[in-house]
Amino acid sequence: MIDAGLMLLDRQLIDADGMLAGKVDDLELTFPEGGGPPVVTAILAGPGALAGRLGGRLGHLVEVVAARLRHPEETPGRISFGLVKRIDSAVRLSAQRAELDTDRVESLVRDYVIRRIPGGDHAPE
Amino acid sequence: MRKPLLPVVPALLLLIAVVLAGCTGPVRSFGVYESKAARTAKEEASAVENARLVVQAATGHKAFGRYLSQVLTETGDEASSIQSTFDAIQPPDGRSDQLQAELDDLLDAAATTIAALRTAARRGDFGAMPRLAAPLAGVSRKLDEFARAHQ
Amino acid sequence: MKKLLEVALGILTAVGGFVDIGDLVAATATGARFGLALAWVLVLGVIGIVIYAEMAGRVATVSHRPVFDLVRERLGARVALANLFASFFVTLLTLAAEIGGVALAVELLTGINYLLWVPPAALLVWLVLWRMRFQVMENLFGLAGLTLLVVVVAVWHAHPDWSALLHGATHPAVPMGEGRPTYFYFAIALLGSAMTPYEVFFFSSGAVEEGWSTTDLIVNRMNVYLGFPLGGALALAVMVAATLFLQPRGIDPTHLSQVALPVVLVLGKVGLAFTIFAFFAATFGAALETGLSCGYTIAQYFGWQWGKYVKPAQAARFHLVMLVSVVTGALLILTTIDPIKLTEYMLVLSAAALPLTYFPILVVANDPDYMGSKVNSRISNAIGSVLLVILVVIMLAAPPLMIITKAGQ
Amino acid sequence: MRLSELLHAEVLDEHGRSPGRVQDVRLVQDGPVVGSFGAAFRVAGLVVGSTRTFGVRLGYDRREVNGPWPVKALITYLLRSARYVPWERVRSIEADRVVITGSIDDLQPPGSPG
Repeated sequence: MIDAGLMLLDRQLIDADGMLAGKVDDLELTFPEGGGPPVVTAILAGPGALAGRLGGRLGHLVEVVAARLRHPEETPGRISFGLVKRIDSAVRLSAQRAELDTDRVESLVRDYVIRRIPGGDHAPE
Repeated sequence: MRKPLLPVVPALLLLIAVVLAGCTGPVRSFGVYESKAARTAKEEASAVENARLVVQAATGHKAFGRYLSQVLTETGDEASSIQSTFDAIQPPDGRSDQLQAELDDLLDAAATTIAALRTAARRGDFGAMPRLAAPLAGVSRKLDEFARAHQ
Repeated sequence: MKKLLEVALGILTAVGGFVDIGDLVAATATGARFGLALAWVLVLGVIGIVIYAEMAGRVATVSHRPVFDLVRERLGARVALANLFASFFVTLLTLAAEIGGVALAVELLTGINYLLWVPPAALLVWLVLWRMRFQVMENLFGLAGLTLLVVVVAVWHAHPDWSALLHGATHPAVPMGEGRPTYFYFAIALLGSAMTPYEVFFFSSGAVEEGWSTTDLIVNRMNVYLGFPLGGALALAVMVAATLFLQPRGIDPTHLSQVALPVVLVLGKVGLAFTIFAFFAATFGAALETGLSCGYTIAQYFGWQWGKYVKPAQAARFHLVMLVSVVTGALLILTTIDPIKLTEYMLVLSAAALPLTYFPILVVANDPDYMGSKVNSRISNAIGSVLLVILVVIMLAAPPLMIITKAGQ
Repeated sequence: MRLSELLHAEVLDEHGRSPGRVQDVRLVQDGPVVGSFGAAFRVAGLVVGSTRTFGVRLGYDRREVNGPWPVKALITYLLRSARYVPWERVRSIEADRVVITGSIDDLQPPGSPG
């Protein structure tokens, strides 16, 4: 058994290549169809998920910003729990971060800012 | 339901604002004016002593001219800022007027001498600096006495 | 043999990287106003940074989790966000002060107004953050910072009365004309200079950047136990120099040039050249460390990819934060705010923010889930706890003291 | 439902008495198999108590974090009233409120999840 707050929430997500891919901002719980206790079906990550944790005016502000950064019909960044490989001091995933829908803001910044500055695509020397 | 998030940033900004705003304010009594004058004298003494130390470095050919004129410019700017801050305070009574006159003489003497030193340093005339700086010893001593007398 | 060289290099860069604009300003100001009556605070500050940097380095090495990652995990999203605001704000102020310091150092060299040097200094800082490898950067500026040894040489050559200095340091008393609140206000600033929060952000993230493993724990210990105290000795030398040359004349330093004055008087032009170079190296190195720390704190809170061990395109938001931070820091200095005054405020705020960073480190360093058998020893815990109590007292005392003393006037 | 909707929710028993708010959610790995992870986590119960302390997430109460002892002693004291509610006793979940069956008097301390 584990306590979600103590051992899962706010942990670092690491993708299949060892790249950092966000935090466990919240968990999605689903009630099974046949009844019984809820099951953890997904990790929610990104500002849309974080906003719910913060609550209050600040949480609302984060939510508004997050909503601008994604398609309005979509729920916050969701990573199916089936992609989790291992849980230790971080949560290790079996997918690459580019495949996750939590990677959108990072790729926006990468494509529109960082790649446009000379040297952005080269390792430091 | 939950407590609002600690207002850390506004609190810090407010704190800085309070500190900055606390620098000046209206002066209503001789006592307050006197302590401001003493503080001014102490600050000016610090600037004067700094100038004397720079002259000591200059006479020993211990520093580049650029550095010397740089430090003397800073010291001169500081002396004039000290004086203008002090002069901006209205003396509340007759005794304060007297105090102001006494201290202003010293501040003027210091400012004139430091300005002359600054000019000499800019021209590279380091030989003349000990002679130009001669009055500073007396000014410094008097500022010190003034600060002690009115503490 | 290679390991030995590595350890030696680590120690040297730790020494050279210790001093920054905060140490220069705080050590000179306290030396000039209080002599060595506050030397004990510097010793306390060095003990504090040694204990907590060792913990942070050990945690990062064993669990591969840097400090702000753990702050979020241990304090939760909400409290950690308040912490992030405070820590980032203080680190950004420090970055601004360091950029100001770089510009002032160049002004001393060229005689051209420092404000003109702020944009090029900021650009250069950003370029190094953008393009230079972490290890090259750390070694280059760490070693360059060693030139501050010139102050030690100057103190030595001044032939001071060592027993009088020792007596002043071991019998601390508030000098005539200074109030007790001012004494404690400067004590806090001096403590803040030795233990700025960014140092542990940088140190723990650096351990991950360099890919330390448990075999490097010895390197961590040596860096910290030898490097930081020797770095503290450089700061002490600056304080002694101010005690010898500025305090007897009642000079209250307000400019970076006055920090150099004692060295000039003893060693002349060569000393001056070394000192200006040392100012440049120390402030530039610290500008890099604080710039990185701005990126580290935010990226680690949100879990974004960070670090210079990957291409900028692979850590896009991390690099964006650093870019924005450097620009903001430069703009802050360009408002013509006095960089030295800014440094003094920054130091007190740094000291006040320390428990926010140090408490989570202390807790995680005791957590066997992260640390296995490498949890804190009793001694680390004892010293760490005592320091934490002191830091909490300081956090509560700093704001009222700042108001009572009008920021140490 | 999101986990955060449970966290901080007030817990009430049949008599309207409250042992506090939800501090944490205990999970057990015996749900249906999901992807490469294996059996999914299923909610086993709620850790309930005061959430007005910063000590909830530090691990002094429910894990083997033992030092420094003054911190351990303080946090353990602050969290002494924490209780464990097995999921079987949860009757309904409303906005910011969880109603449980029975009385709060027979709730046990949470202990360690491991």
